[in-house]
Amino acid sequence: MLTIAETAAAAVAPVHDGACVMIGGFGVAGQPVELIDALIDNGATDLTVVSNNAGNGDVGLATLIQLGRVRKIICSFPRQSDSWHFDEKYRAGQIELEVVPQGNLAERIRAAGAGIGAFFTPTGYGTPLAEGKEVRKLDGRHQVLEYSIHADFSLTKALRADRVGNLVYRKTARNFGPVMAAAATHSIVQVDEVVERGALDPEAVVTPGIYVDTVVRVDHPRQQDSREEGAA
Amino acid sequence: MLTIAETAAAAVAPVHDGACVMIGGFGVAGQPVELIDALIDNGATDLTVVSNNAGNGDVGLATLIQLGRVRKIICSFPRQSDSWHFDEKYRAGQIELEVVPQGNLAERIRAAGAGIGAFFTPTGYGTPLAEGKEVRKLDGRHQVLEYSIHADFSLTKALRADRVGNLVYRKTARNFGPVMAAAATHSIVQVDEVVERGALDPEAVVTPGIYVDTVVRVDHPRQQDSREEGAA
Amino acid sequence: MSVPQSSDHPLSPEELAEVVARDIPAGAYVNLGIGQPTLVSNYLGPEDDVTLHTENGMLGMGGEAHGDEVDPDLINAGKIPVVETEGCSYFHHADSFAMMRGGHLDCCVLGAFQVDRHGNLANWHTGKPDAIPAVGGAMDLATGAKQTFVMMTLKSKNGQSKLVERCTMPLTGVGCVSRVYTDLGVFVVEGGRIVVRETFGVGYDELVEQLDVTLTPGR
Amino acid sequence: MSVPQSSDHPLSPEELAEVVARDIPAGAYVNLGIGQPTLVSNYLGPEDDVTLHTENGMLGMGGEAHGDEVDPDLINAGKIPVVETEGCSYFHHADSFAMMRGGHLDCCVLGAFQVDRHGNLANWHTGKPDAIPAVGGAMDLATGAKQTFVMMTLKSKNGQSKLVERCTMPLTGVGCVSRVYTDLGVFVVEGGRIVVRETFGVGYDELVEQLDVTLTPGR
Repeated sequence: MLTIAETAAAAVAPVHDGACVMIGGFGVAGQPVELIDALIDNGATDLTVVSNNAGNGDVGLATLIQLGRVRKIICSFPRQSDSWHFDEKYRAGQIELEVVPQGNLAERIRAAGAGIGAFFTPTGYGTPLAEGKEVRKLDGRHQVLEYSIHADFSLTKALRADRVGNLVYRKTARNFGPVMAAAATHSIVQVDEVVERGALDPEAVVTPGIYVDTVVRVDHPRQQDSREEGAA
Repeated sequence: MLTIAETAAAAVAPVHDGACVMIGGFGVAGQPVELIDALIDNGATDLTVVSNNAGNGDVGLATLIQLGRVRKIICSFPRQSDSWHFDEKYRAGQIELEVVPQGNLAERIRAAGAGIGAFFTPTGYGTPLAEGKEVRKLDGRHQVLEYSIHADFSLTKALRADRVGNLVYRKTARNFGPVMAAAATHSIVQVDEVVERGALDPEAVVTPGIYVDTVVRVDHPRQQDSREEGAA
Repeated sequence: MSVPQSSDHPLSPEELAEVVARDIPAGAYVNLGIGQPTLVSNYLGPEDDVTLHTENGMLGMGGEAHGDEVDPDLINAGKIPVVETEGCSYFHHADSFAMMRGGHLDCCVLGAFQVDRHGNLANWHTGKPDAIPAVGGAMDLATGAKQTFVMMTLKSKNGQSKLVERCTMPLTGVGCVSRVYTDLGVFVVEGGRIVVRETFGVGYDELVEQLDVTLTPGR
Repeated sequence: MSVPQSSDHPLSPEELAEVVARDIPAGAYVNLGIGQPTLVSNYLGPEDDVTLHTENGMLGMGGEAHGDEVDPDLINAGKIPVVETEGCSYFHHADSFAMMRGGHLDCCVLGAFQVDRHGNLANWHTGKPDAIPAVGGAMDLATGAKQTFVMMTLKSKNGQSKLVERCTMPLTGVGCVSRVYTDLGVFVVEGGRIVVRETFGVGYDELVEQLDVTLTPGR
């Protein structure tokens, strides 16, 4: 049943030490900045983070890593020009890294929400990222076995929620939001606006409310410019 | 590149003997009645049909089966009170049947469109429908390996297409449409209306045009009441 | 450890549906199977805030449509025309089953031919050699929901118990059933035992005598 | 079997982008990788009816946004603000990669560190022991599209050929590259051979001498 939290702090209060936390966003688009800030304040440590990147500059996820609160990160593109906090921890052996092709990452997250334990897919075959993994030839192609990625919590951002938790997103800020909300036991979503039940077109709902546990309205969400370059 | 066909007959003209054809619809909702009728007239035989049901009464898919044009059917619910043509062919050993749990059917079709060769899922474990299949314990549950289902053609129905093939559906008539369009090499869609490029809200497009090969407008589509009962 | 007899008569399907409805927690997401389980929706009020899922692609399904409300594009899994509720949403078949299979539904209510003390369910196939198999969404439902409730008459038409030591008919799902609601009583399936929670129109001892399956008295 | 020299000078990135653009069939769905491949979009006109995909969830992506058009919620895979085109659509990351991985894109154009005569591609990792690995969508793109074109300078900064007998850097994809567009020529990779289609600013024989990889003259 949906909880509409009063503050971002209240929304992330259940996140506990040792939790696996998915964090939405691709670049600045869809990044739940206020929820990440609240997670920094929350104090939970020994976290496993699933996110496309490993943080930029001195803000958000980068800060969480700098503070030593992230034990492991599962992502597709950790290394960027301003990922210095991650780089430092990684080179010091203080953070575990699992690099996953972006499509495998998205699909493994989707699988967790959809009751798929593992799947065979061609991406990564013959590359270092498939080393040691099971391979099978299907439909005439070599395919690699990839496992679902569940999380205890997901922090994502949407444009609008109604009172039963249905969500719509905005443009490319949709990115990982829908699959992460479905893959987490407890999904936490920041939205620009909460509207009445029935105010969203049922044909255009992207994330049905069943996937949403906590919604918090953030009035003037910030967009944290990450100044990334050459990053996918 | 999208073809907008003048008639249902022209739309299904490429369907050839021996083809695997997916047919959308769940009950009357989303059933591409005019495309199926055109397929009957088209004459293609030795077909493999992938559909939720195996036809009802003396119309549509039931007729196709009655005419002996279907070699094999892959579906979740073949047997209904008025599936007499299928029943007769099946008991006479004149049609091959693969019964698939409805969720596995939908997911196997989705997998074909998504570049997934096979996946593990709990549905069906320990039942006759998983006999002889590979089983693995994942996430603490026994899961069965299921393979993707590709098709040469799909016949589905949508509410509206724009000039680049983007589709929106109507209510529960959406059902198998989006996954079948993506799983077929050549997808053929009947729509009530074709609108201009830009007339559909990009946030609400359900099937992006990349999945659509042929669209045909059917002015006053019929809804073939199938009088089914107790059927899922 | 005495089992309450909650009614002086066996429950009608409607009465039983009300019992099931009372056991569904407020705010739950629920799928009601075709047939008898559909009746449960008649006893769920707005105050229960229960959201119904139909596997053909809708969350927030309303009641049966009548008259002008009937829309052939808006049907439930039993292919009966239904109506929308405020806050409903539509999605395609794979997304709909992903919702079910991913364990997001709190509960589904299904009919059954047999349930055994291991929670195994048989409800899709009589096992007769000439029967044409047809499974629909039964296996996905049985396996996917967080809890699977069965709603059925306790005995078959020829008087045999449908609660059994071990299912003889082809299974729908393994160890999936947690509760069984019948005209003669409510049963909790746990740890390989069938615990009788309450009886209707029959005493516990009498029920034990009538059935050829081991029962355990519950609280 | 003489290889045409199509230009008297090595092509600039812009000139090369135009050559690539001419080879993309009308009506195609295309993903342009980050960096040099992005330039290709400047040479695709409305008459080409090419639809651009960006893996962060959009089909029908337009050009770079300027001034008031800039919207932080509308970016491409390189995180550059872009604009919409008429008929565009949005979808989530898994659906977007499903589109790519399911073989629905006609073509993707990628940069590369190395390509070998088996069509193997290395473009994500230099293989240096201290490099932090970061792959992004490169492997999905290389493997998913119906055709993978590579666009790169033929030689690395220290003058070594990036077309090689066998990739020495960690692979991105196996046997996935079908064509290689470089400042010095266009190469077709087929059947374990590198066929030279045309050269720019250098003759075929001279090119053969410069490169430490077996070339085959094309039509």
